[in-house]
Amino acid sequence: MTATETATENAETARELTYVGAFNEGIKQLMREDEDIFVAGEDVGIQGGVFGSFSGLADEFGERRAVDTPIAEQAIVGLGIGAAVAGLRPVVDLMFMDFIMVAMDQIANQAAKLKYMFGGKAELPLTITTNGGAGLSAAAQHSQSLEAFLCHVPGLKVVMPSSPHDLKGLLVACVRDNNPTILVKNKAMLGVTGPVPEELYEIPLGVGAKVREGTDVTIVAYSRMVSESMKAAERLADEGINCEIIDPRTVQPLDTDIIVESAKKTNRVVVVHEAVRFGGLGAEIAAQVQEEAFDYLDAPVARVAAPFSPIPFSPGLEGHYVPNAKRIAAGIRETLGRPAPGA
Amino acid sequence: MTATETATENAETARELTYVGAFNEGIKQLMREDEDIFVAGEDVGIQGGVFGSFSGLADEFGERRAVDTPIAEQAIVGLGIGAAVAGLRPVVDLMFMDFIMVAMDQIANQAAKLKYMFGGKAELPLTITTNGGAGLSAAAQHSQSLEAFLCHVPGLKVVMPSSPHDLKGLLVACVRDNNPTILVKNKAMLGVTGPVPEELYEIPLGVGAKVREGTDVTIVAYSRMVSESMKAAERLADEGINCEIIDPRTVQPLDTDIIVESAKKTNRVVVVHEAVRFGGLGAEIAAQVQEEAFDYLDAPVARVAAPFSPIPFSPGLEGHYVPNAKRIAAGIRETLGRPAPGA
Amino acid sequence: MSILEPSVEVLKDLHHRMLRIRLFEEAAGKLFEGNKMPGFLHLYVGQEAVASGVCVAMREDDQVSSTHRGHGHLVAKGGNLNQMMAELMGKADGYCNGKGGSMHICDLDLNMLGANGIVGGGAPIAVGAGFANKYRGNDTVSVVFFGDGSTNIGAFHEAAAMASALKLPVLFVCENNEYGEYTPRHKVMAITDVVDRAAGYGMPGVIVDGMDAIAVHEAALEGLARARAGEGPSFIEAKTYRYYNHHGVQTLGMKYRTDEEVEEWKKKDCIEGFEKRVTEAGLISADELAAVRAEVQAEVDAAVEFGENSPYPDPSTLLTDVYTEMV
Amino acid sequence: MSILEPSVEVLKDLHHRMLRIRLFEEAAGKLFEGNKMPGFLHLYVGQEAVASGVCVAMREDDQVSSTHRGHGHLVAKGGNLNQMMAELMGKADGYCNGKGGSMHICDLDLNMLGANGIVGGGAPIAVGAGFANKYRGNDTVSVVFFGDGSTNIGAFHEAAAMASALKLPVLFVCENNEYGEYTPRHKVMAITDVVDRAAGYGMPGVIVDGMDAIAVHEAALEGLARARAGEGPSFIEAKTYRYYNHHGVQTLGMKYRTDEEVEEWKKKDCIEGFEKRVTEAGLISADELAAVRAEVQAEVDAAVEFGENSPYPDPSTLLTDVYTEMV
Ligand SMILES: Cc1ncc(C[n+]2csc(CCOP(=O)(O)OP(=O)(O)O)c2C)c(N)n1
Ligand SMILES: Cc1ncc(C[n+]2csc(CCOP(=O)(O)OP(=O)(O)O)c2C)c(N)n1
Ligand SMILES: [Mg+2]
Ligand SMILES: [Mg+2]
Repeated sequence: MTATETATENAETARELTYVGAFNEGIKQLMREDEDIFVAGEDVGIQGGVFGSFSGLADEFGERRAVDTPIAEQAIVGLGIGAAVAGLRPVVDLMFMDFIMVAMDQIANQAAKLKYMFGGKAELPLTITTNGGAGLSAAAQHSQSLEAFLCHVPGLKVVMPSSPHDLKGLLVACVRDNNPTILVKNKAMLGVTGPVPEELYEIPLGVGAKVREGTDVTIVAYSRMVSESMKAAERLADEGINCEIIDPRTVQPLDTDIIVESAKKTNRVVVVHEAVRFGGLGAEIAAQVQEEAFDYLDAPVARVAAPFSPIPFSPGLEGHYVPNAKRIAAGIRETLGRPAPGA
Repeated sequence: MTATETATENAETARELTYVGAFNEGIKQLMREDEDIFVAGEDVGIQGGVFGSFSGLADEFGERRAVDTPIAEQAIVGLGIGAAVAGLRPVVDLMFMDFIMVAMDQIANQAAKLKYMFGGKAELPLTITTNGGAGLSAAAQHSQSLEAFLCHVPGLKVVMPSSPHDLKGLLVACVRDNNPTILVKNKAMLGVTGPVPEELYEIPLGVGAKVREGTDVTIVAYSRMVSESMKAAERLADEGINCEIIDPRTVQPLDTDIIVESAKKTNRVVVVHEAVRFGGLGAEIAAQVQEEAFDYLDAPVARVAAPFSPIPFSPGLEGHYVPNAKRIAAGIRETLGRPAPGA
Repeated sequence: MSILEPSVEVLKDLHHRMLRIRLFEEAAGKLFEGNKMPGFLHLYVGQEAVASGVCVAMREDDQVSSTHRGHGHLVAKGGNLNQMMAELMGKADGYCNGKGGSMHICDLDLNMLGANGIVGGGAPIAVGAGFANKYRGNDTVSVVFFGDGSTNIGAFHEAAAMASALKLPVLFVCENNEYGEYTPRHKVMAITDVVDRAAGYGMPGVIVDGMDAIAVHEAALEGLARARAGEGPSFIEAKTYRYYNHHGVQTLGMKYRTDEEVEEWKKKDCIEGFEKRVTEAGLISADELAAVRAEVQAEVDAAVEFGENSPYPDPSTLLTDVYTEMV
Repeated sequence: MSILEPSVEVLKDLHHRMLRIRLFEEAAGKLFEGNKMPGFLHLYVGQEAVASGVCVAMREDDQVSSTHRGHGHLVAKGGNLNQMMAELMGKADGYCNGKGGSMHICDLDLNMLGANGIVGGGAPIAVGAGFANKYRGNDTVSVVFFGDGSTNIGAFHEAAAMASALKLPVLFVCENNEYGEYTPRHKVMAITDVVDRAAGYGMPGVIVDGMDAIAVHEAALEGLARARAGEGPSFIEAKTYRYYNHHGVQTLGMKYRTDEEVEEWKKKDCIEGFEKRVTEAGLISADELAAVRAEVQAEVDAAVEFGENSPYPDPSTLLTDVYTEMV
């Protein structure tokens, strides 16, 4: 499966698109294909979304299908739930991931649980899109990575794409899925470019990808931390350290198999994420890896993540807050017991 | 420190009180001591709270200090934040822990972050009280254990007492603390009795307790799972398995030291909680234990927790959902590689 | 409003639905007292005229969203009493196979989109259903029932404001029973009539006697017609009362309300009053009313038996229904 | 309302505060354009009469809660421009030592309880401050500023409903600038006057010309007096306009509003209009106004210099201020 998808990057139709452009192309193609799909949220109509994600939708599909809503995140998610139960396939947008806090009841108590509480009778083909991640000096209420909240809620699927290619393919899978899914774009990646095939293609939810083959240590990273890990791996290659990188892509359900398989091969694992370390997804991955590959591990599963504080505004501080290639490399050296170069 | 507190259980003034009675006594004594303390929430005034936690407060302190609010959890928490910033010491109540979802923005984006965002200038002596846990056929929206959400938010302190004695002592610590604290009672324990000293005493936040001394395995459990673990330990004692039980009591900050110390002694750890396993606090504890005691572990850190589904209503299902002594014992046997008795 | 306006057929329908709710709820209360009903039980008794009046005015394809006090709404929408009773008892043959219980009871085939354990939680969902109706260009209406207390919570407000801004076919039905749990409305609301909130949403609003099914029916017809005509949402405040305690089956002797108040409201009982009016007007005979009562009682008795005989769900179902499998 | 009512002293105060906001904001906008101001910048320019009118009417001990568009409120409450400018630049000498930035700027000593990055997020906090005032039995009032768009969100509603139910000394000041980000009010609100929501909370409400500081001042005095007298909250809707884009410094050529509309509003500019009135009425001389402007400009220039010279916070402060240490 991984093979097929990776192949799509080299598809004949692939062109360079930005991350946000890949999203925009995907949502348009989906809407052309299925009349039941609409988007709703703050400024997603005429404005096309504050990040341009929904650019051109109102023009092409009309305001009936690209709906500007009041500032009311609970009602925005509820709009999606009710419309989904009534048979549509809604895509509702929460401008910043931090705002899931405002809509948490509708997301976690309603959308996630309806099907189960109803004895299986409801279908909820709802997609929530949002934008997470730090690095833009957007401070404590506009920069968070809150996937740990969402992953802990049975009934949700949570997706955090690390490239334009994956973003489009995972968006398609989310929208076509008959469960509530949450797709988290990374704000600091919106302008990042990469090859994206023209046609609609789907990357299955719950299937991770090996994005770098290696032997000495497994890095598990998702969203923007994949490219930072790639940089770290390149740096470390010069030091003779050969990193394998696994991108789970979907963080709920989590592709534990691909992680554990890699762990059994490299015997060392470092999990990287932007979220706060305590209680982050890295904890779950560490717990699972030591459960499943205990006898293979030569060192504790390590975590490179944000420290225990809200996200500071000043670039002078934020740069020290968000994990980057340098800190990832340091974490790997430590896990391998290697000295820093020049040390 | 642990010694001193345990001693209080044997204090001369100790009487048997219920869990909810211990809370009620504590809050009354605190309010007598400090004019700046008030309680606010739904039905906490005349009615004394739906579980009796605030019983008698309106009579003794008047409705000025035992305030019935509209059904408006965001405003209830906000009331606490604003009053705290203005110098009072509020105790605000959210009837069920599930309702933190409705107030998550005020809890996690406002209360938790204000001090940091303001460069340290705010003081937030705010206590949020709530009731979590399953076992009462209260179904998916009235039974959750959501401490993993709260623990992941820098700025909050989160407390989950396992006995009447601890509840009173931790309540006192929460209310006297100058940070936002969240005290989670367990609904299924409200009528459980235990020795509680008459006087006001404080159990420091962030300090765990060894509630059973043992040698073969460390059980880490909190809230109602402590008593279930005790039962499991007694059962296992008959099988020659000697369990040590650590109750962190405060789950944020977490007393990692006491856990790791015990792990280094017993070499095996089983974490028990009512919350869903994936992304629960057990993951964090497992991750930390393998980080800090890697070379001491003879088996992976195991987790006994709720499975990955919403909480079912029917007692016929809920009994299989919530961890209990039997499942804890099974988890321990597995970690020790011991057969079930009679197997 | 003249009693002669609704047809006899409609009157019989109103009566039948009210009775089905009343007798179902009384039976559920007994089972609860006998410890045969786990969890919380929020009885609807007293308020039957509201659900019945509205649901008789509705079409089958119109949706309902409800609250923690949701049995009445499902019965009024035509709910199957067997499946309801079994669900309240946590049995396998219940509407939700025992997974939901009283607070999550639903029948999507009847377009009853569920009770809800979160105060205000159902309102945004109702707005979504209304959105789907408008999107499809059909003239189906989504109806949301909610309590007086729930109008203080954010989700309700967002839903009402959004429904109105987007001009959706939604009918907001407030059941003002003067209490939210154990707290009287006047302590937690600075207004007397909840309908005063409608103007702030740009919706027309009306107060009706919630103990009078005919009055409720008429108001509902108007609101539904307006929504069907594409004129957007409207708001009905039905003044009503719950006879039992917020939760469980106590009626009298409570701290938060006087026994006299309860007795006063009972004098306006929606079923008694209704029966008196229709017999006095010679529209339905006392014999016929009695026959209906007997028939409904038999249906309820059968439902109790059905529920008692139904098994508890098999533990193997614990982890099903969390997700829809994608094939 | 006659221009003669407020004293010359008050008029000077209004003018001074408006100018301080305007010149501060214009300078911040320039720094933003020059990439010297990280993050988001929501300029208040155009709306100065609202913050100034209200804050001149307030006492020092009265509290303010604000929004993402919060600089104006802090300046009007007497904020120190040096610390403000340094904060917006993310510098160590800023109000929040660089940790908060534009969206979290505050001065607790001035009882300015903070801007807020979450729409509606400040309203419940303001209610809490109002509660504390009443609890203490003093006659301090808590004032909350919020936008038209924010009145659609749950937190705002809960706060307004609670303040009124508990009869708290709170003044709700809505700055209706007709847009929430890039969406005009009429698309997301079925009412024209936001104040129509006040009745639903049981609060008196009034509309004022938000480009007229004197009118705002008068309305604020009334609302504050009512709150001080223990009569509960009230609601002011100030009709106003923001000159710049929702975020950043673009003014014209936007999709969501016409250039003509912007120009129309600029004709009603609160400072120009004010200066014209007071000079024409002979209350303050043109020379004096010019002197004040020069003085404020110097203060702002010094603030820019202060900000530029301030160092970035030391990385060692990254993990401080998360908790208050208990000793
Ligand atoms: C968000 C939330 N807060 C509180 C509760 C607890 N609760 C259940 S019903 C209720 C009272 C609701 O009052 P009202 O809306 O008037 O409905 P009624 O019970 O009178 O039918 C409360 C507070 C809840 N279920 N959800
Ligand atoms: C909960 C939440 N939703 C959305 C946003 C994004 N946002 C920031 S300002 C704004 C518009 C606010 O409009 P209004 O209240 O009228 O204030 P104005 O910007 O016009 O001053 C929005 C949608 C946010 N910060 N918080
Ligand atoms: Mg009520
Ligand atoms: Mg606005």
